[in-house]
Amino acid sequence: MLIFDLSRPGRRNPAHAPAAEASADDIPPHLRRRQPPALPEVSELEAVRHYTRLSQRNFSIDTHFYPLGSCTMKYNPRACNSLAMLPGFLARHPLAPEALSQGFMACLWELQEMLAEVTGMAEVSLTPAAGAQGELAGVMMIRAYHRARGEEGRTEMLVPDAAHGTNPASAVMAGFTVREIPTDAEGDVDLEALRAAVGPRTAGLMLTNPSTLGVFERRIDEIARIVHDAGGLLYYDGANLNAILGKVRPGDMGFDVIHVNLHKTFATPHGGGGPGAGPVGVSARLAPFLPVPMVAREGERYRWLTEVDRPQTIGRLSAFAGNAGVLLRAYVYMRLVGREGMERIAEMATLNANYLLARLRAAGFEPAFPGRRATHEFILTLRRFAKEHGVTAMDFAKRLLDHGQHAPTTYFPLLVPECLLIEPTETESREALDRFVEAMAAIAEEARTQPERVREAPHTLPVRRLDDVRAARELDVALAEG
Amino acid sequence: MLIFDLSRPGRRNPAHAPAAEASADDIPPHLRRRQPPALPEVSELEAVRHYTRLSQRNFSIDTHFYPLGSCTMKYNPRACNSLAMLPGFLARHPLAPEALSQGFMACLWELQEMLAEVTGMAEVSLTPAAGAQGELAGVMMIRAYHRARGEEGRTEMLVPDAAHGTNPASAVMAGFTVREIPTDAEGDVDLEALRAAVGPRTAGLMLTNPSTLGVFERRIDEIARIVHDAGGLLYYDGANLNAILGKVRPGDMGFDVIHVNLHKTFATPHGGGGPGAGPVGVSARLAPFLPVPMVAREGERYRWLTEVDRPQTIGRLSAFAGNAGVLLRAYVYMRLVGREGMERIAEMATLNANYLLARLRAAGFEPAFPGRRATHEFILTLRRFAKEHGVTAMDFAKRLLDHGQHAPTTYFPLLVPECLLIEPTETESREALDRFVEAMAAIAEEARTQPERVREAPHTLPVRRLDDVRAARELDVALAEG
Amino acid sequence: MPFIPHTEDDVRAMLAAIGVDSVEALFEEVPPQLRSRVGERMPAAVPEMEVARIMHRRAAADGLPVCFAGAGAYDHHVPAAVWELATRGEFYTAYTPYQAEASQGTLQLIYEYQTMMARLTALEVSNASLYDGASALAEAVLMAVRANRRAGGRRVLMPRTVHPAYRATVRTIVSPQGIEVAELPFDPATGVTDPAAVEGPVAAVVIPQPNYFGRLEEVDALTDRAHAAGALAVAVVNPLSLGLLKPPGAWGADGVDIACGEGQPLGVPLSSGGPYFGFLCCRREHVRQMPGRLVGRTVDRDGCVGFTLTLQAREQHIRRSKATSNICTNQGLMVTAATIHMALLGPEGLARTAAACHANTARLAAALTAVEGVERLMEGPFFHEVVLRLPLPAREVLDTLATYDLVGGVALAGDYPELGEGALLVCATEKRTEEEIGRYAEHLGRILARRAPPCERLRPR
Amino acid sequence: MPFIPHTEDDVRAMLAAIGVDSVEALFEEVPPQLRSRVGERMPAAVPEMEVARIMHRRAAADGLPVCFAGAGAYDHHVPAAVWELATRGEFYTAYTPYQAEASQGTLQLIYEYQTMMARLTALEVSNASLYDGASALAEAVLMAVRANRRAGGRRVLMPRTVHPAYRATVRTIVSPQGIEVAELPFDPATGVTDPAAVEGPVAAVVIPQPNYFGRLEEVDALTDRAHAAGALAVAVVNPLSLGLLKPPGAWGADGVDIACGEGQPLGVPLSSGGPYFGFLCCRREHVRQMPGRLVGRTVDRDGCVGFTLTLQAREQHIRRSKATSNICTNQGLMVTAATIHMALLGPEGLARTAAACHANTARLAAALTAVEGVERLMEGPFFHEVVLRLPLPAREVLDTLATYDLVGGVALAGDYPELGEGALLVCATEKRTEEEIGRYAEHLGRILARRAPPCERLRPR
Repeated sequence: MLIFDLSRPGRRNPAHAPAAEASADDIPPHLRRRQPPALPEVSELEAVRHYTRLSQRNFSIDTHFYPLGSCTMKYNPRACNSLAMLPGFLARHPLAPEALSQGFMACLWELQEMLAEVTGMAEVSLTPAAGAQGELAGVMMIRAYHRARGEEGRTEMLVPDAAHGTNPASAVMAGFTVREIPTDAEGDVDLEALRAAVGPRTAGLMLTNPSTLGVFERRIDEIARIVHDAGGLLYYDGANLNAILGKVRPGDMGFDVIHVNLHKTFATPHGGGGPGAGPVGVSARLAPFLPVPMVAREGERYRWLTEVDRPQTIGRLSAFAGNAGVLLRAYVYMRLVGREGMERIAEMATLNANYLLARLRAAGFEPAFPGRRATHEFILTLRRFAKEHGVTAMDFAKRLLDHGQHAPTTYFPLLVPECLLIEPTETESREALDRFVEAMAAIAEEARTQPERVREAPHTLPVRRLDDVRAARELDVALAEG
Repeated sequence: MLIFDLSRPGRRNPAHAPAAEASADDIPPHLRRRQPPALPEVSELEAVRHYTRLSQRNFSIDTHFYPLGSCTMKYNPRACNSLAMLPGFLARHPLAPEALSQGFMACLWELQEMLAEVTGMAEVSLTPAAGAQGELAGVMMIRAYHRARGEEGRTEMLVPDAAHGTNPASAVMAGFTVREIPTDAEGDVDLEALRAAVGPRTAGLMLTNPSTLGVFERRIDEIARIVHDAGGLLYYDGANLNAILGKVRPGDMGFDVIHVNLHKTFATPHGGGGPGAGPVGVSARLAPFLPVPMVAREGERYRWLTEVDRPQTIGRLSAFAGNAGVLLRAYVYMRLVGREGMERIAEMATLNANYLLARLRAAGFEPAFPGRRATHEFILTLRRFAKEHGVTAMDFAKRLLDHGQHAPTTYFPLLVPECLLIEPTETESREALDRFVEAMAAIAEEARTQPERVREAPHTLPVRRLDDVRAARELDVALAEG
Repeated sequence: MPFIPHTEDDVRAMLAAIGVDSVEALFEEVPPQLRSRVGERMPAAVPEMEVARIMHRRAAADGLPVCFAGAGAYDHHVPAAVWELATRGEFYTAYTPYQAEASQGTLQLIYEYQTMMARLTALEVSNASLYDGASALAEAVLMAVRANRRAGGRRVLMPRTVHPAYRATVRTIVSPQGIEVAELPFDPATGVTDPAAVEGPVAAVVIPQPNYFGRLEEVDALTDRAHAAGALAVAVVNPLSLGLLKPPGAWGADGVDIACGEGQPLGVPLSSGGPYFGFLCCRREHVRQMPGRLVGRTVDRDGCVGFTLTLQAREQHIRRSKATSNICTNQGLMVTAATIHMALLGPEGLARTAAACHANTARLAAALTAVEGVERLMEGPFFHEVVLRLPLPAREVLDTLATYDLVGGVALAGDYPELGEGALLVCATEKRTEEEIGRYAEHLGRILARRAPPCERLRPR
Repeated sequence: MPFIPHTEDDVRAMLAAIGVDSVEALFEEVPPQLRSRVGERMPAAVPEMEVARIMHRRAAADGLPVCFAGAGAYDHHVPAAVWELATRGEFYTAYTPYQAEASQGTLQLIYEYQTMMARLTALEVSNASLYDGASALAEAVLMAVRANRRAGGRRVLMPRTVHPAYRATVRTIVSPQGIEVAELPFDPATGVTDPAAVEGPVAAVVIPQPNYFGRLEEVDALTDRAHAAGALAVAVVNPLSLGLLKPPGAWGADGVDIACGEGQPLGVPLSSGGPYFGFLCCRREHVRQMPGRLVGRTVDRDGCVGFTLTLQAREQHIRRSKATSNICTNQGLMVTAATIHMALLGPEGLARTAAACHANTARLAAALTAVEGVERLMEGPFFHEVVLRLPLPAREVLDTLATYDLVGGVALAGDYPELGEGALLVCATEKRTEEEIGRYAEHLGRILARRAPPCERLRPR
């Protein structure tokens, strides 16, 4: 039932309308609306009941194990939410004078410092609203850097074929052409291909390390040397930062730019698709180009840094200072976890992934990179199930839902056939991992004995498998009026 | 799965323990605990996930229609919760100096005033923690009143046989003996029996009006006269106040004492069984006996009234000032609804009940009092279904759960066979009532055609019908250790 | 009208279905001479925006003072997760779980709560909660008198070291039933009850631990003396203290019979004194005398485990005038919070919190008694709360401290004139910092020295 | 360690299952010379209690000033129910609904949102949100250029009456793609754009309503001129205003092609500027050029209605470098809030709120221009925001007002030097009271008269 189905003309919530009838007669008639917009007219109880019940039709971290590779679905501490939503923070206008903003700005400044420390970067700007916007800011800084040095000819961004789709998309948005670099059989960047690709057109290389294949790029030193020697810069996609927190810092690996997904590594909520936050950190030579605003500390006072202070900035990415509320949540999380906790996160995330891999292997599943150590995530390929039983990775994914387990990431990275990318995160217990193994083993058995049952999954959710083709073909993205 | 099943020795939540190890070595060993208590040891995520999922195993107003007679399960506005939980209110110590309490006390004083107004009473004390405690306070004031006048012989409390169980129980706790007054065939108090019962031992009469039979006691004037003439006082059980808000005030009907269930009429949450709040209001002659503390206003300042100010008080009912947070929620609710809203509540609650009754009658159900106008609730008797199909009121109740409708109150009042006491409240829409009628009609049809299906209900809930006999016989009220 | 969904069309159609022509006609059975309207003491409706403004202003007006008061209500850390979960609609707006199949969430939670409380107190049975600590003690006394009807008569011993408001509440509630509450004195030098003062015949002996002064009573001896006198032993305890202190079920040779107390330290914010919750635990043999709700584990018709309210025959809605108590509502939502709170803290978190409170109070006592003229009033071991003597009336000092946004404790002279006007009960929970303790000592020093205050006060007096 | 469940036993057993003897061994593929530790700029862990203290203190330090600033972020009433529901774990901690069957809650809600936004703007399609209003405008410009590639080239007209930060964001985001953003001037006397200035060839014309100054543009003429020039018309609107103002889909003869804007007025608190959400709506013919997620209604294998992400082939995770945008994350939680907010307000609530804001701002303008030396700067109709000229530099006046806990508006001179140092943009939403407006006028009068301030300021300057 849609909220519109509950609507009745004239149903009202007077508690949410100003008491006095106000006039807007001074607005000329030709600029006014003729018909009120057909929004739902429901009582507060109906709305509360409708959206409470809708919420119950979701899986979420708070209800289910969520081993979604590359997404770092870890526990989102509730303190981060309640403290970021204190009245004083919610009420602050983004353009309030600095004198009325020192508490908020102190949090931002400290967050800049903490992120710079854990990434090994010189400076951090918090303004990008999400990972992809952080990427865009990052590659735009690379562009601005080369231009500032008169190297307008560096127009090519190198991207491994295993990269997240946002990498090439961001590079294109920043005006680069994209050149793909292949991956070798062990999951590392093909160094020969890289050497062949670099040159005077090279602006930089975008890399995730550990890569999206769930392995650590072992020759990162060599890669950095090749790219830097060719005059390019190294971009670090922070999507997998959780794997190496406190163990090795992107700055120490030679990266010049990094974006950090606060909604992954630093536990801010995914919210059903956002908001995230994608702060960018840079080495000293790129600092002049960071997007504004940023926060500076001068003695005991904090002040905003704008275009005036940073004339070479790539500019603004949103109307105000990015997703402030997300930043506050990450700030709380980082304070709770602290210096030592950072390292422990990487350790236990890696332990969980390797344990889960070991147990799934023992249960007969095939790793995509059997010779490699898993990082915080790993890939299984189900090609044998697909071939022998006609049961695909998608079928496994859907059947897992029936077992009360969210599906891993499927069909990504694209270069591994029938793959599941599995990331348990450090916040899951060993028992939770064991239950996942049991479910996978049960589905494998079912695939052999009753493959139809798996192919037709899910069976126990609010809906059965949905017709995506019809959704795209008979596009229905808004309820017709009337 | 119990939270204890998730427990593992040594699992910790250091975010919730003070950082520094503190010593308590000065406490003598013979006064110290030897073994730590076997509380669960789980991670924060495990606890959040466990209790989130448990919550989903409940019906609640926020998810279901709840036509529970005599319980007034109306919408609990979320503003009442969020405003009562502002940091300044949560942080206030109950014994904080008055100088640091004026904001809180202003709310209480205004709530006293508002409750006095809507009940037609002279003064109100907010301290009783629930309806039953309000009743106890009420009958104790009646006792204190008679004693203050030297009438120790008034030891008998009259209670109609249809009364809530708390009425006689409270009277006994206050040291009275209870004498039941029968109800006549039309649902009114049997006046002859009342006349016969009153006398010099009469302390008072406890009455709910409208009564628990869902009808208005039409001869309340006469009842008041009989009791008062005999030297007794009239107690008003506020459980059904929602029916008459703004239409007729208990004080105007001649009642001397009233308790109000804020968690019914004034929309504070039931919370799975409490907390409630049961303020008591009294006419002027009983005012000296009100329980303390209360709030007085003197000029612009508020101050506490205690035993010092009210030497004849019946005393204290709890350590501090009752369920303050519930009082704040009711305060917010009453301000939102306002003077005119009070009357509208009674009107729409009554309209909903009469509409539902009319439609259920049309669907073939039998009202317990067919000649009477329903108030905010009404009673059906399912004796015909029990007799003809072996399907009881309890079976109907359980089968309603399968239809996503909470069951009405069953088997209360005790004097109507196979009864359902149905109270829709004013916050439910006509469509919600129609869906209930459809469900009832469907069950009636099923009772005729597949009675087993009804008798074995529920079928779609987390558990099927539970074995209450075994629960009482093989009493298991705490998990054994180890 | 807020929260009322009815449109004019709805009202018309519904009246037609009923067969009347106006809403007013539905009130035809109400005698006209009784009809009235709500008057001016009830203000007109205001929108949520306006109520929010009022409440924000009032909450801010009462501020966030630093709290050194205890006396039965303690400023503990409550994990954010506790109330984010407890206020979920499915907990917050559910009714009493009479329809068990539709209430397994609440019922299982209460079963977990009962288990936790039984383990904390080392007794076998816990009910599903009562209103608060004071009324729980009253119910415990009534229960003990019922359970011990033959042996003990209707006399109960109550140490004066029990919280004064608890004693007042017990008086209010039990006196109409002809129960005599005899008070046991304490030694002002030590602030504890002499076990030798316990003498029969008596139905029950109340034993507080820690007592109102924060002092630790000799609970083993008191329990044994109570039993020797034919009485039931009724413990009244701070549940947080049970992370460290011997549980009532292990006091003396046989343990107490009943334990009760205030649940507020287990995840309930101070919030002006309520809603809190009373807990009540007992030995299994007394379960049928227990007031209040009780959840049992059972099976459904398929043999699957489920939970249900049980032994309802004790309760007023079944037994009416013969019930164990008139209690109906419990404090379900607070129990929800407390259960989540205990699950998050675990045994170690509870013990560490208790130890930190205790150590902080020791630090506070040291800092304040370093101020000239301030001294500890009662010798001997304590838990997380101590009595000091100030050289000025405590009430006045507290009023002055309030102007610096400090709640400095609770003055005792009103309830215990024998302790003198200077007697002050103070407490520093795990939340109090060195800096806050230092600030208190500094202000106290200045006040006692009657030095000029700093340039401006935070609040007008 | 917080939020990590592993006991020592767990770690041992898990290492054994892996077949290594230490956690360190799991990092064997990381070159040793790169290993490092986190240093001192990252502080040690503190418990939640301590972080809570810090955050409470900082939030209180920034206070709850009375807000007369707008400029793209508005202090509206948000019903309590909105965030009590939006922060339910099932919404708050869910991932992007790629697994549709396990995400019907979020997916249906987004479908409802898309419907509401389409109705509000009178266009056919809405996406599932973008980051904020400014970046949504940038995406709208990119989209328009793509959709109008043949006719329009890469030139876009942007009135200077568009929010300066929006223009800056558009510049940042679109300039690398070689798109030329040409600015259209405004008449300082009226503060609006002259439709005659719109001339082709041009790919798109941006049309703000109300504009940054609160002034109402002649949107019909602008839209028609844009279309006449072969351009797509891109509206940037305040969604709350659409309760009263003509929706972009109805502007001019044919309506605009794309509408976007800042969703914050629909239930999102001010919260320092984010997270907010950008909305983006368009005519159906442009849907394949739309960036961001889109939810469609479909059926499952039993024919039952369900919801799923659709047209994913536009997106980066499928199309990579050829995607319509690099955008991945949207602002799902804010959309959740906005959807609930719109459901609670309904059409009448939205219209009444818009009217109340407008009337309040008129009252504010009257009160402030009654102060000597203050005048309105731009003639003509406005919506809920106006520009005033002060006889002193606005920036200085605002700093002084801040000491009285007033956010007095936004100074314009930095972005619009031509308006003079005294130009001030003010706004009074439906939350502002007569008393607050009066207080502002009083303080302003005193400041401008350079009279002595009242005895003490709330805050040090």
